[in-house]
Amino acid sequence: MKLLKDIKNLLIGMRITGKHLGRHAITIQYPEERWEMPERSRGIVVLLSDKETGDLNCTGCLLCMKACPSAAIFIDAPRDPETKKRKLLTFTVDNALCCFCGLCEEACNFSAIKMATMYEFSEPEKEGFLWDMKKLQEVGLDVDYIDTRKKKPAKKVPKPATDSGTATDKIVPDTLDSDAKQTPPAPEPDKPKEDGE
Amino acid sequence: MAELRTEEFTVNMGPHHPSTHGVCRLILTLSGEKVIKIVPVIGYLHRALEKICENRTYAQCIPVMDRFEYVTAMSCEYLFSNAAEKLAEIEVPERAEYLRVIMLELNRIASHLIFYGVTAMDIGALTPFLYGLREREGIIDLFEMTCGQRLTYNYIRIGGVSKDIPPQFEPKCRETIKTIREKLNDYEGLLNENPIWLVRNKGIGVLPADLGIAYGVSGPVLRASGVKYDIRKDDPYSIYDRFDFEIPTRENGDCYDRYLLRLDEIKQSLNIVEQALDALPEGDIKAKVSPNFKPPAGEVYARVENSRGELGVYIQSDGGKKPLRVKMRGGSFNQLQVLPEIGTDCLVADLVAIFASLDIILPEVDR
Amino acid sequence: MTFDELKEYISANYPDDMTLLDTGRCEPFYEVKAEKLVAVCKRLRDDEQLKFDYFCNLGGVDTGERMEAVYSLASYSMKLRLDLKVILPHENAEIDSVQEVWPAANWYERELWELYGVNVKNHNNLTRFLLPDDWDQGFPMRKDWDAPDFIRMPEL
Amino acid sequence: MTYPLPFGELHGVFGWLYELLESTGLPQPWLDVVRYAALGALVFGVISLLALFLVWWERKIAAHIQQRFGPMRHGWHGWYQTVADAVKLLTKEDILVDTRDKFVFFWAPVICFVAAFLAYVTIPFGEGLIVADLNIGILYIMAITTFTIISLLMAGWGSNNKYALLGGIRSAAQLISYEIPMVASILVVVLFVGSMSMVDIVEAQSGWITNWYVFRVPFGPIAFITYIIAATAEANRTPFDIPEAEQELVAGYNIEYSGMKFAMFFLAEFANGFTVSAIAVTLFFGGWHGPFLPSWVWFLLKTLGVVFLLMLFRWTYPRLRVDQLMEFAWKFLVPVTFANLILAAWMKYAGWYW
Repeated sequence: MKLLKDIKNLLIGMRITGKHLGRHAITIQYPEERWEMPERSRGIVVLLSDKETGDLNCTGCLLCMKACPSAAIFIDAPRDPETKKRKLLTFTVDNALCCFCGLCEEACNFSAIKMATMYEFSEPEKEGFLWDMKKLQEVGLDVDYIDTRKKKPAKKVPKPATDSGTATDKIVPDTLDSDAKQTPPAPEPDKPKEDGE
Repeated sequence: MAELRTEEFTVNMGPHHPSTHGVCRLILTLSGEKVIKIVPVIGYLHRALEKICENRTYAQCIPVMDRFEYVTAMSCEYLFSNAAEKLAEIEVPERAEYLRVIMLELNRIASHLIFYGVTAMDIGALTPFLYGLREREGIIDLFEMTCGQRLTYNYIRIGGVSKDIPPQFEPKCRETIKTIREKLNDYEGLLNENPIWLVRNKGIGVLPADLGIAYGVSGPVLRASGVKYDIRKDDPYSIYDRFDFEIPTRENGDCYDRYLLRLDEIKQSLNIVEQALDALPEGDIKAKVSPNFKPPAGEVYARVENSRGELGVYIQSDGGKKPLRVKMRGGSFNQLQVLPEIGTDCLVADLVAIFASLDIILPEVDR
Repeated sequence: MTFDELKEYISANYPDDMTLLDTGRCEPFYEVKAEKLVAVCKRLRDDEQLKFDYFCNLGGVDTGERMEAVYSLASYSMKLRLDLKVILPHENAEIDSVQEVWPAANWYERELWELYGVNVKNHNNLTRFLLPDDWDQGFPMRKDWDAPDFIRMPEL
Repeated sequence: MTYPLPFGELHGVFGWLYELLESTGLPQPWLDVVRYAALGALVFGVISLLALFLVWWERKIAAHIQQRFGPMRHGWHGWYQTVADAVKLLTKEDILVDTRDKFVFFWAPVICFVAAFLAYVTIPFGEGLIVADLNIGILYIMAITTFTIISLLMAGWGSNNKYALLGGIRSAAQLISYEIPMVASILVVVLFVGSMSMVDIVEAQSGWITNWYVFRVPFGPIAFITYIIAATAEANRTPFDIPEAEQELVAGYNIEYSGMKFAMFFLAEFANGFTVSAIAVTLFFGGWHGPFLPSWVWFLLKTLGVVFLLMLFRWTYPRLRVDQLMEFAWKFLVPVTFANLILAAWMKYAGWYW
């Protein structure tokens, strides 16, 4: 009887594989078809530009550089001795070092750096992974984002207690939310920016 | 007539061998096909993760943790966050804890699905591998939807989780659970009672409970030997004490029991995810943690139950923003250590089956 | 047995062998003298009330001035956790192998020897295993270790 | 003087070619040489094409069982993918191991390929479509396919690689063991036909489908099942693919082969798979017999059906261990096939069956 049971189980196995034979493939033909990446997908690092002026949002505050766990970001932004403001000279990302953790994006308070959903950036040479400011900006031009910057350099507001929901680590004052609320044209920062695919 | 001279010979199984799950090298002494001696040689994947962690701030350590055991990266993240929270005595919001449990359990299922496929492949059935990975894809999609990455999530942070789940997560998650429940029938039909599968796995690589205890084996491998020890129940972390689930155990401790036990665990984990989804409260997802997170000086050993046994981390802090020492402990380390004990005196083919059933993942061993 | 009970039990039964350290916030950390280590471990394992039969982890620590070996123990049946710490000198540190108590310690001790240069006495197989066989650049987990191609994170 | 032409329904085309050849006025021995050379080339072409097709087909079937696409790039659903692969293998560098046994290493793939190739000589692809209708046809095939064992053993030995040696030895043990139940299953049919000629065997199954030996209850189905199990082992396919078990022996006997030498092993393996299926069709499924369609179409359809069965086995089942494989052959298959043979012989003797 064990023999019959074994044969039955062998046939069950064949039935399962045979059943799948008629089904459509779940894979896709990659270069012709692509998955639609979810909005939160962390691909290549890009620099974002202001939608109106076209300038980089980056202020050269070095927060992303400090947050990067693999030292893939290099920024040169010396302080202007007179105005005490930083001037962004170089912003280089070594994509070969990048580990796509998204910490830079979370560290940024100025909507200046983002991990776009792009994932195709292979290069024949290692040097090709070194993206300078221009390239980063170019790639980031058509990346959609929600601007959470302060419109004006606002006065220092004491820490609001209501920093919830968006769990981004912020070093520089947690004033963004409250500030954004005060300036009507800015989009709602509380709205989760990753709504759906 | 002179007697035939026989000779033992040495075979290098690995580092590049299809069934060593990475780059493990086993130096086998064979007599014919029979394995007489096994010497595991590891270190091919040694990336000095512990040294790397010593060089990074606590927040930066978490992406490194993803690389420690990338099949269940969530539990590594959780582990490190948990240890850091213990050091700094941070209270994690309720919702974050629930989200963590959902992710941990989904990741456990994903890991066991890989185990299902890989074990079947090592024993020669190639199709289950694709089936296992197909369902895992659903889970990975959920992760990607939530945190943006498919393998190195960097989702669970010190003090909570990085992002709230998107609105479409819950329906999709329930759908995935339903699919996996359905597909489990296929899995079981393909292998569970298959006579070839039975003869290849039953009674092979028996790990007696006392040997497992002596070698510090934990997780499904030990539970298949009949020791009911699961950190989720016995040393509860997070909010596991709120869920109603069972710790499946098996008696024989052979490859077949280890295989069945993991399928049972998938079912239990599905239950936990469902309960967590039902009870998911509203609220904050992250406690206030400064980016210049500096825990007070001290030390802690935290541990979680992941799909390969106890995953532990020992952190010593000197009060600075970088840990003084991070020592990681993975279940695979001890399971590979016990392999020479249970793998000798069997055939090469059995060794492959045993290796697969221990579910060893080499980055965890080599770190 | 809760942690407080465990602490009481240990202070009652192991007064000379184990000293409670203040550092542990969650589980008790105890200091054990290097020369008493194996005896204490054996007692801990065979103690009917404790049964520390599960060797979780052994990690070396280089604090800069001294070496530490931290043994994390647990008990399968009693569901307990305990950490032992052995403080060693920075140079020429030596420690006894606890392999006879827990065979699981074998590889952990090899690692301790290999990465920290702590000599483990009575170990049956003290050979390289994480590092390449021909490694000659010292003990990489030590704080003062340096090598030409070792790049530290830039300090910012 | 007329020669029997092995072209059956295709007589028109090939007959014309042959008349053209005769008209050149060459002496008879030379004509024979040319004729057999041409036939050899034809068989070679057929076997290569079939093997290429089978490789593609297997990949497609595997892919669809696993819900993938499989090859899709070259032509419609990648139909000439295997041609591209073969060309790639042809042009690849032939990597040689220094410590190989040069003679043995070189000749192993050749013997393997030639053995697979020679077996096609007596396979009746259609009515009259047979190169040589030997009166010991089936015996000849059994004898020729056994050469494969020698070649695999040679490959294992000549590679000077421990995995290859294990693979070669495994294959020798396996093929020799499974030869016995295979022959015993075939003998059941031979016993009833009373001839070993492939054509006679097929002719004996003409008429209704009930004449197929697979439907001669009870010995027919049993013989078929035991045959198909043994044939799977003979063709080195999962669940009996231990000689090249890639998870254990990496690639078994052909671990050190690359380029064209590997391609020869590879094609020979698929050619063998086709051979055993063709024998199964000839013995149990009435060969080329079938209504409406030309005989060779029927033959190919039936054979591909059996090949499909082998593929389904391969992509469903795990692999047996080497000792379990032996145990299965000697403790189960051999007694069953011999009991079946005795049963069939007794029935034949008692006259219960025609």
